[in-house]
Amino acid sequence: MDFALQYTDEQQHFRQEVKTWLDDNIPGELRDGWFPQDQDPAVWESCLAFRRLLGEKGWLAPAEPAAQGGGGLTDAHEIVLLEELEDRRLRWFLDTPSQSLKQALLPWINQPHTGELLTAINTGSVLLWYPWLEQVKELELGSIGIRALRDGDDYILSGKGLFTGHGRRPDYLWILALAGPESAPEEATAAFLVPGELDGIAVQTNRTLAPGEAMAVSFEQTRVPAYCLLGNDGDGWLLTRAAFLEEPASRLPRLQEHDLEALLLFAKENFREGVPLLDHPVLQQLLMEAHIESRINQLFRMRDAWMRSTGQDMTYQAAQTALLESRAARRLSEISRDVMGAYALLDRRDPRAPSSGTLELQQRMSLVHQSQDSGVEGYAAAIAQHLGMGMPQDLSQDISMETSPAPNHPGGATGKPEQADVSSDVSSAGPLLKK
Amino acid sequence: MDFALQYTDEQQHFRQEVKTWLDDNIPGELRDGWFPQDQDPAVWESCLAFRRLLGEKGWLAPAEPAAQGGGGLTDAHEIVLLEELEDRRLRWFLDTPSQSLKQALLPWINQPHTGELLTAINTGSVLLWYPWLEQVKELELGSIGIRALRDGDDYILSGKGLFTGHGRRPDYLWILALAGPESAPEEATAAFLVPGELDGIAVQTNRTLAPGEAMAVSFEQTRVPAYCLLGNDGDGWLLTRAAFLEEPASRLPRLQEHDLEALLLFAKENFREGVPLLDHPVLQQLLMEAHIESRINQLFRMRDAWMRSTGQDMTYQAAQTALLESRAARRLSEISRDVMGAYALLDRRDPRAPSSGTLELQQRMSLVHQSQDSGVEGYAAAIAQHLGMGMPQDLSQDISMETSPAPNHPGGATGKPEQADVSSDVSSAGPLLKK
Amino acid sequence: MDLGLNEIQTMLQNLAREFMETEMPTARVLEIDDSPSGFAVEVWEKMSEIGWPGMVIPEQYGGLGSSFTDLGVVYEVMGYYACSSPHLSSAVLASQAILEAGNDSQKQALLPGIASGQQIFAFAYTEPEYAWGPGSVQLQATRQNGGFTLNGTKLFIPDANIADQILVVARTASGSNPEDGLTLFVVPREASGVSVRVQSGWLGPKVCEVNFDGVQVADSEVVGAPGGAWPAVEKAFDRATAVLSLYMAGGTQRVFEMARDYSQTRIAFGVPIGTFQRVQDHVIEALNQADSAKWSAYEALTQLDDGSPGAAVAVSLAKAVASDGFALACDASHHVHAGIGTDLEYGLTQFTKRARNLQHYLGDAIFHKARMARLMVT
Amino acid sequence: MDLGLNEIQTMLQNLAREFMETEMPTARVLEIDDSPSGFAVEVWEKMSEIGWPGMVIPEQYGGLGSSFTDLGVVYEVMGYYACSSPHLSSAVLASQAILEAGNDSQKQALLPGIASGQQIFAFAYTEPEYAWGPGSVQLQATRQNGGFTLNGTKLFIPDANIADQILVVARTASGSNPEDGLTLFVVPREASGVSVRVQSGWLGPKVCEVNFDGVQVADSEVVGAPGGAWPAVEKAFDRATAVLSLYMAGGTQRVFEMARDYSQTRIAFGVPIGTFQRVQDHVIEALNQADSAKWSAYEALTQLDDGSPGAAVAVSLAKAVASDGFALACDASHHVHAGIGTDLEYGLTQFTKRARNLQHYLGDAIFHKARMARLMVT
Repeated sequence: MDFALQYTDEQQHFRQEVKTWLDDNIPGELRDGWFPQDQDPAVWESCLAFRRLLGEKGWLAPAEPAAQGGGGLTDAHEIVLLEELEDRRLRWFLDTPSQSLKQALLPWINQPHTGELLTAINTGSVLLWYPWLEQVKELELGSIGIRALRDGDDYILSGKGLFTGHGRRPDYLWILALAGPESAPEEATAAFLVPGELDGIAVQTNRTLAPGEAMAVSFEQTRVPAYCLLGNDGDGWLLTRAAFLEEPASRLPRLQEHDLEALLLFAKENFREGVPLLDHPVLQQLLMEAHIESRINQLFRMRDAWMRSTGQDMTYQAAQTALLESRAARRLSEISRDVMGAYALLDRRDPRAPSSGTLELQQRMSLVHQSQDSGVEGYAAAIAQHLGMGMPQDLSQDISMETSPAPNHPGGATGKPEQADVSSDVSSAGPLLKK
Repeated sequence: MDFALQYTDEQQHFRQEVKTWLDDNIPGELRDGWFPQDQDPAVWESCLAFRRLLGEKGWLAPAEPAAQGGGGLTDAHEIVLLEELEDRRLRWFLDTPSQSLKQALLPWINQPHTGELLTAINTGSVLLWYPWLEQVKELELGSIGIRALRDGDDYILSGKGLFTGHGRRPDYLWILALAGPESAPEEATAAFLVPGELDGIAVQTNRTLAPGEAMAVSFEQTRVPAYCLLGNDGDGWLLTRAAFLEEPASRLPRLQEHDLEALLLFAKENFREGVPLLDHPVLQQLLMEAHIESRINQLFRMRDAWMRSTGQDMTYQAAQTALLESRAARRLSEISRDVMGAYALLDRRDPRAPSSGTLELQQRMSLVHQSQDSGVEGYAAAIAQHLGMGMPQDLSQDISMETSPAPNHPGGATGKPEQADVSSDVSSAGPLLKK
Repeated sequence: MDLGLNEIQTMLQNLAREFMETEMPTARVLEIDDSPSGFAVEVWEKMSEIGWPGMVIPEQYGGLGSSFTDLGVVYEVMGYYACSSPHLSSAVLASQAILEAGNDSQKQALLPGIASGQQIFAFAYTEPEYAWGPGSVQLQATRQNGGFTLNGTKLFIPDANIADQILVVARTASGSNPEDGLTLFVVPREASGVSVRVQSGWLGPKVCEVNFDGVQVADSEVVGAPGGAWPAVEKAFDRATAVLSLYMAGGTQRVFEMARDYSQTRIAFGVPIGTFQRVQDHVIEALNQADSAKWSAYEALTQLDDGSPGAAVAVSLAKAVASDGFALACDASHHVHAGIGTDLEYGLTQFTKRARNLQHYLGDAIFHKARMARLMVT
Repeated sequence: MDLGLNEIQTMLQNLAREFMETEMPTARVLEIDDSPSGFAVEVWEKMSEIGWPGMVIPEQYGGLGSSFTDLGVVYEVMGYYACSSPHLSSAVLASQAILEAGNDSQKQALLPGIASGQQIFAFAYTEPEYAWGPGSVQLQATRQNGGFTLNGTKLFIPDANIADQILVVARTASGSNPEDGLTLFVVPREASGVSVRVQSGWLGPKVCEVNFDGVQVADSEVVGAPGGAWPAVEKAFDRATAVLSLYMAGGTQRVFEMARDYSQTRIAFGVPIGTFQRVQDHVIEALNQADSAKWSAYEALTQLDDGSPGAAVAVSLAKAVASDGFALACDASHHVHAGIGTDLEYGLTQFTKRARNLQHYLGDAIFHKARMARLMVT
């Protein structure tokens, strides 16, 4: 056994190249790390600019072919890039599920419009927003707030939905809409890729714990040309879901090591009654607990990577890793408060905020991410399913419990799949789709 | 508001009487407290003798009329008796659910056989065993291991079941048996009250974490006269359940204050690196946590008593109290191990066992009692039901979620109810019974 | 034993509920939190009209002379509505410290203003080395010019930005016992050398950094004997902590109710999500925390009212329960609500941020458990 | 990075599984636990035949010179079957302490007997003031008659009742640093003045009280330099703790599997109870603890094998995880099993009592977290 990450000389060489490039190109405002959840219009402009620079290098889509605007990097090189961005607390630039969404777009890559768009997304020249996760995890027709009515060759969209993505206004929106009001759920939806500047689209000021996470967008009689429809009428949920078929722990888990480091640093540098907090026996126990959870998360990620790289069957593991990361984040937020007291709540705007307020952000984000593991469906349900402890028969017919692994890029990065292939691939993915 | 328990002069006078009597009559082996779970044949003989003495005083059934072998005490006096027994760690003499079972017997009190039996139970001259709780909480025909076949006027019992009760061999067994193999669940069972000395009844050596808690009894072609049948064929589960209709937190909750006191005493008297364990900051936190949970339990019991005594509607409260007591017991067992280390596992036979091994017993008993709050049904399910968060429709039809409060002694301690009254009372108790 | 409210308390509870229902709808709470001052002056004036600032001030000083349990009834309702006000700072912490430490002329001079709500006091205790033990007070007050000069920083001080006066706990002497040498000073917020900055964060009600740069205080503004303030401060802390615990219990009850109600109405897969056991467990967690906080806080209040020797332990127990419980209940409620719960306008987050802020205020669970152990052994 | 077993380890694992499947069925574990000695001599002889007692003893002293990871593979399987043996006491703790502290003639004299399984050593460290830091060793060894005299009590000592020799950690000097002054003595169990009593409790494998009443030990029976034993003891502890953690991980895996299997087969209300979310959560808790314990223990073992400077932290991390995790997983598994789980013959309780006993052995989670903090800061 060997738990060490070993890098090849080539990787280390590439690391140097990445370091140099990042040092040269990261704007000043982002040098201490920054998160889109701390939205600030001025800084966001810098982000967009840096995002375009990343895109030009192909580093927004590091592992995709250069011909499609990607970086053409191997997985080994991609890891180095991710690590370096993570070190600078900027990995979120590559964190959006647009990776997965692009997979869903791939079947249409031969359509000129889609192919161009994919390249544009990869290179960062357009911003794509997509439906807020909660909505697409469960098919809840009642929770889809947007309706699409056919009107000649066009569709008319109206209603309101939650979206996620970077920036303050998208170039394109991936929209999941109700198309056939009275038909069966799996035939009732349509997916669209719609330019953000169409008439009747309004991004509403969103007021949530994590401003960059979920944006409300309203559609008022927005006329959408038919070519914006993805696939066929009725494929909407299937396609949208396909974009999320990856196991909950994606290739890019949210690492918390930095938050833990900031907390440990605070505990070393701050005192209570003359003693560093880290030497306070009770706080010490809590800090070590946080350290242990962080290390377990790392070990589980290693295990998952090792299983994937050696072609072993992943069953419950990815969901387990995600579950423990979510819980560890919540626990870290508790421990931060125990150790730091009120300091844990100071945000980056306060001059006395430790580590630029990163732990205040962690307070909010751990709550936001926790919502992805609801009591209704979530990581625990996925694990139970993998362990053979599914829902009672009569409920499981109504509940989609996704168990199939993500289909790899349909057709892969080089192939050009027939659309029919992909559809059959996708439709075999879950019990709900078969119903 | 007033959280103090105030005693009347009369109560305090009675307390003195109880103290004196107990000091005079408790056998030497029981003076440090003793639990039937630590079975030891020799000590058990002393217990039986003391039990008979209590019975002669009417104190095994303190609140029941003297004419039926009870003590004829008021509730206020009963509390004093319970407190004094608890102080001597002997309250378990009054802890068996035979109180509830007696309620189920009451409808038959006019039948000479049953009336005598009730008095005999009250006075401690007979020992009654009853079905192990898990079996009667859920109607699981598959889990009923005893069959009753009609044979002329008699029944023939065969199979094996788990029972609970005091002692090593019962005078009578309350038996729940499958009577009509193919009929609907609620008609398939019969209840019997059977003398323990009948042919073919064998008490098997039981090997569980809590030896006195569940005893396996086998029946080999045991011939039972028809008069042993309680109620009618098919009433078995209904009657047995009626004996358990009380809310999970009975009037006699298991108090853990003594275990906590033993733990705090250990923490004061034992040292690590020259410092009492109680002053070790980490252990101190844990001990205070245990203290807090114990106090919350007391407050909840007070609340429940106050609500009952003022005639308020109890909804989720009793189940909540029971849930928190069960959790606090498990947590106390964890904290005991953290504070005492290996000492927490020494039983009363070891000369180095702190507090006569009471905390080792607590380790085992907390696990045993936890089983009464299974993931399938238990206190949490009862609370959820009371909060209006029941099971999905399709499951709730199959699952009995008991919500009605316990019917008070049908007819009360003085009245002599018609059997028909009681049956209708019982059958209105739960949805399952109505099905 | 009688755990019911008496007639006066029932009236107080009804009045408080009506008041809050009118004055503190969710949108208003958000609006106040978002305002630069975090202070709703008109709400404070209405509170003052009905006498709340004077509740635990004796009648001879212009107050109502209510019991702490009476005040707790009001605080439970305030917590249920996430009401922000300078009541705790001014009408409890400051009033009780002055009541315990001040001489009669100081009480006559200061308490009626507090009781009427006309004068608002902040209570400045914590410092950059954030902690609640007496040893954490290091702000120096040195004898100078026939009075004292204050130099140093107070941090995380509620209501300092809107207070008329700041009651400052400062150190006039250092010795082996950190409880000795603490002194109470009344300092006008507008005094020369005082600067107040509202801190930024996920804090709910505003807290402030207060800097004292050579602030001159006359001897007459020293409340009680120099160096001997700790017993009065500790008494004020106990009383404030007990009512605060009930405020937190009220908030906990609210987030429980929100979770329960949402679980009954939100449909997933054709059934209310409350039928899922994992959802139930989150709701039950919130309920258990709410009831635990409520009863332990009321017990502490009755012990304070009775002058029971166990009151301090009961207070620390109540705050330990409320500190952890309110935050846990909020987490549980967020779990039930998922995405919608993170929407600021939905109304859950104002409780969450209060829970996390108040978790530490007047000492967190670790602090109070250690205090309990100390008090129980001695 | 490669988290797979190598060829030898796979062979070891298969062999261990076959061995345990044959020798350690549930009924046999119960029988051994219930026997007065708690020792299955014929199982030990078979273990010895296949060389397990000598695994981490160098070949030059009659052992196999396997890696600690290799041994961990075997321990994981032993834990899965709740196998009791004096292996940890004799073949790890004693062998490694002698290997680190002893001179060559002592190693030549003692290790081959341990490696062959012919000589069984107990390792006597803890005392009535039960703790695992060096300061807790207070048993006095005083210079006398050209040797040492031991007086005092060791408590909770596994295998002392069946050992041939007891390796005793005693104090020959007291100073400001508790690590100084500790000395290792080899004492035959039958030596004059030694008395051994098997303790009574819910303990699983037997532990003993060992009394030393004026026991004479010759200088030749002192292992290593008098007063300087701590570094060797600490190394032996780290190695034993790492393999013990994997034993506990194996047990955790077993109680998870029992819970999972039971939840799939036990029917309530017409469905397997595993379809209930509360039951699922208990099973998942056990699974998470099993995987956490396993991977953290294997990481610690590889670090020990590599001589990594972070090994001690990794070992303490692994034991902290295993200590709490095994006990939690047992509680969770009991929750799933309800009544049947408390039946001794069902097979769950032997894991539960081992979990609770081993939770403390070689230090509990509190001890190891404090140790981690100490090691990480320096």
